[in-house]
Amino acid sequence: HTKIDEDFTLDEYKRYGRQMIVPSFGSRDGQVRLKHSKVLVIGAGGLGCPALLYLSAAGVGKIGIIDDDVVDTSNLHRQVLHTTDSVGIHKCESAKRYISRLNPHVQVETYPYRLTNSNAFDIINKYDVIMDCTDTPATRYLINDVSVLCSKPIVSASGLKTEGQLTILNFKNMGPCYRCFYPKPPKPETVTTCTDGGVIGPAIGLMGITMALEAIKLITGYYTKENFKPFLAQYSGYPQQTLRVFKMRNKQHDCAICSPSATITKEIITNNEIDYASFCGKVNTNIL
Amino acid sequence: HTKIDEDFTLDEYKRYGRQMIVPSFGSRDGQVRLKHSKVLVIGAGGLGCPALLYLSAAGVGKIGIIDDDVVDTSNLHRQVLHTTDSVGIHKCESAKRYISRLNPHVQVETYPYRLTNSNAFDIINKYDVIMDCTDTPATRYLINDVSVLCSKPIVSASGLKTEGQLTILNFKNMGPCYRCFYPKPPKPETVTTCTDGGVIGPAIGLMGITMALEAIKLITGYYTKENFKPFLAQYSGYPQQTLRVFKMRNKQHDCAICSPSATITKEIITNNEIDYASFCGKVNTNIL
Amino acid sequence: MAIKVKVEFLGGLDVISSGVREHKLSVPLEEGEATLKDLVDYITNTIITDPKDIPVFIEDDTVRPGILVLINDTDWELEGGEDYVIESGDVFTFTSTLHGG
Amino acid sequence: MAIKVKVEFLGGLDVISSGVREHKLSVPLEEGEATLKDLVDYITNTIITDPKDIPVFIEDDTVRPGILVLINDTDWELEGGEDYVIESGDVFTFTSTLHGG
Ligand SMILES: [Zn+2]
Ligand SMILES: [Zn+2]
Repeated sequence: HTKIDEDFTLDEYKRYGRQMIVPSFGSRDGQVRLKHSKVLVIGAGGLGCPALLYLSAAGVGKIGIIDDDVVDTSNLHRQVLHTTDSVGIHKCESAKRYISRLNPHVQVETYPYRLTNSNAFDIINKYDVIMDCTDTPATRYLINDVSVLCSKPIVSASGLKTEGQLTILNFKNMGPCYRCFYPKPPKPETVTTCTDGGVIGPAIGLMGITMALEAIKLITGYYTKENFKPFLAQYSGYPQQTLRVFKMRNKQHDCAICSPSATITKEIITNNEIDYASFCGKVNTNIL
Repeated sequence: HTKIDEDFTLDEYKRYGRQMIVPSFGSRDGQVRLKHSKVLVIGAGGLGCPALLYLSAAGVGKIGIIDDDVVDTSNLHRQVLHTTDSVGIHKCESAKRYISRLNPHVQVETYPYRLTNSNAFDIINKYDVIMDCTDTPATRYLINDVSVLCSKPIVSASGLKTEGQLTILNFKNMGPCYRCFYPKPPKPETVTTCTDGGVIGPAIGLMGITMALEAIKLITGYYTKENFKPFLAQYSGYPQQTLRVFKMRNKQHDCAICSPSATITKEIITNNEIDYASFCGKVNTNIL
Repeated sequence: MAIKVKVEFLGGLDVISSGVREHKLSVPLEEGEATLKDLVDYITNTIITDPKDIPVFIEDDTVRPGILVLINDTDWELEGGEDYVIESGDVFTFTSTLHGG
Repeated sequence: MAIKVKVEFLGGLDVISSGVREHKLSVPLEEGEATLKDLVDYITNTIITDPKDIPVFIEDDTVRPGILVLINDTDWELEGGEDYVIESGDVFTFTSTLHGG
């Protein structure tokens, strides 16, 4: 792969040509930004697989994948980067294998362990855009707090059964964060995972792809301080497929993590003075 | 893979468990219908790759893939079933390789040649649902006419740059067809392909996934004569991602192919009395 | 005198109204005075099929945290929350926050 | 006297109005009489920036085949086509049919 200019090889021009000629992509400059960008995908499951697929195809320079889980047969209807022969292998490893075959220009770093209070800062600090592809409130609050403190934007999505939600949090440290939207954690009994409530593959797959496009828009500089508006996109697969944009609140002046009167600090997190699992509460089994 | 009942192996119950528990999927009966269904995907490109990925993951019994093209580097940013090592190989063959690794329960038939007036009836007649993942008006009119005459529903989508459209045509022979929507072919100068106009990977990828979900809804019997309403879903990736549903006209009483006063017959097509390429017109170069 | 509004339950919240997502309501309240708080009470008493489901919708006498409330596709935080004065033709969307991934 | 309507160009059709997709218009026509045909003429004369682009929008004195016309998200075929009488608050969407795949 010999470079034909200071940025790209001939293969890369051929590979990315079709997207470079799309006006809103930002042409060659957009591709250069993608090549120099580092994206961390937290969770290589129903959201992470399609997001990883399209981000690596688009030419993101470096992708980090963090997931402590191994591939299970019950994932395969929606976690389409994993194949039957990768059952039992770490998801981030399985994802890396396909990505390297799809696009050798992408550098992949795998973290086959859980994101925790102690390792989150070091890992998140190494990336420009954080993709929250996890499936519990506890991880979402942890990712939010650390990303805010590290001044990193978050592309966050979720899905269940036939529906999904998408947003961008902590945009250039001026947009609202997860705690601005959800100051109080939900009661655990009201929280359903894809494992318990079920999910249809294309519905969660579609959300993963919308995440990839939002990441591309962030990296190519499409969103600016002037044109960015806080939003939540709500997808429904039934009765008819729709994706609607809700106009959302701005950064909240009393937010516990991202406002001037924030009370949560890096030390509080790294010293484990905040335990996100108990913050979100255990399911109170005697109510069930 | 020994079956544990008349329909499924233990592996299949594990594999499809998460979607089977989603109410609108139709539980076990929905899965049985998918297993017995045959879906023809015409075009293994920007739309076909994601559609094939999620249909095979969902457990469609038999998938046909028709595409005369070979994989080219310029496809790889959006045709994510093809990898760098499959450049130069037939797209339908490259797609089959991944599908077999993803889901061994799916039978894949490849047709590495163009759909034509003479071969279209034989191929289309073997399938229950036709997925139009092609990229020119000529192929879309051919697929439409043959599918109507074979009484097959069509899941049809298209995309360019950052936008996309999706619809279901010839639903149970009562819904509108492509000619009902577009009685007159567009002027060739007004038609742009992804190759010329460019396309962003996730935008066309998202349309391919919406096609997979519509096919699942068709196969699992979610749509009925009572609840089906003709529609066109319009997707935009910029400025914000939206998918809007437009209420569309019904079957047109004067349609050339699907109305009682239709003039196009199977013989006219198979005898090549209608040439879809010239019907859609060549680009009149002296205007350009 | 009734105010015609549309109410939607998304994100699985339609479980509280037997799976019906969209409700076109004719609310017997005084336009110009009735607030979103009044509408929430009205919904709780009329649309929620099974009283057992009320806690899914209401907690501490207001909409349960974890449910986003939109007025004409806009976060109610931007429209005065419960004090918003409802108008004929308004669309009120209640959507459960999803966490799965 | 003017009729306030919204006009949208999708599917790349915004090329005829320098990339602007949404236009909030105050159309100087008689409400109750003005039809969609009148609105199309008005658009052709006011919003299309470059006369060279008119054939992208108009052919044989009507909207070019290959462009779908929606009135409040509904196919104009279902609303009387060009004879539809426009009302304040209406949304008119013109979208080019896409063929790429
Ligand atoms: Zn905040
Ligand atoms: Zn027809």
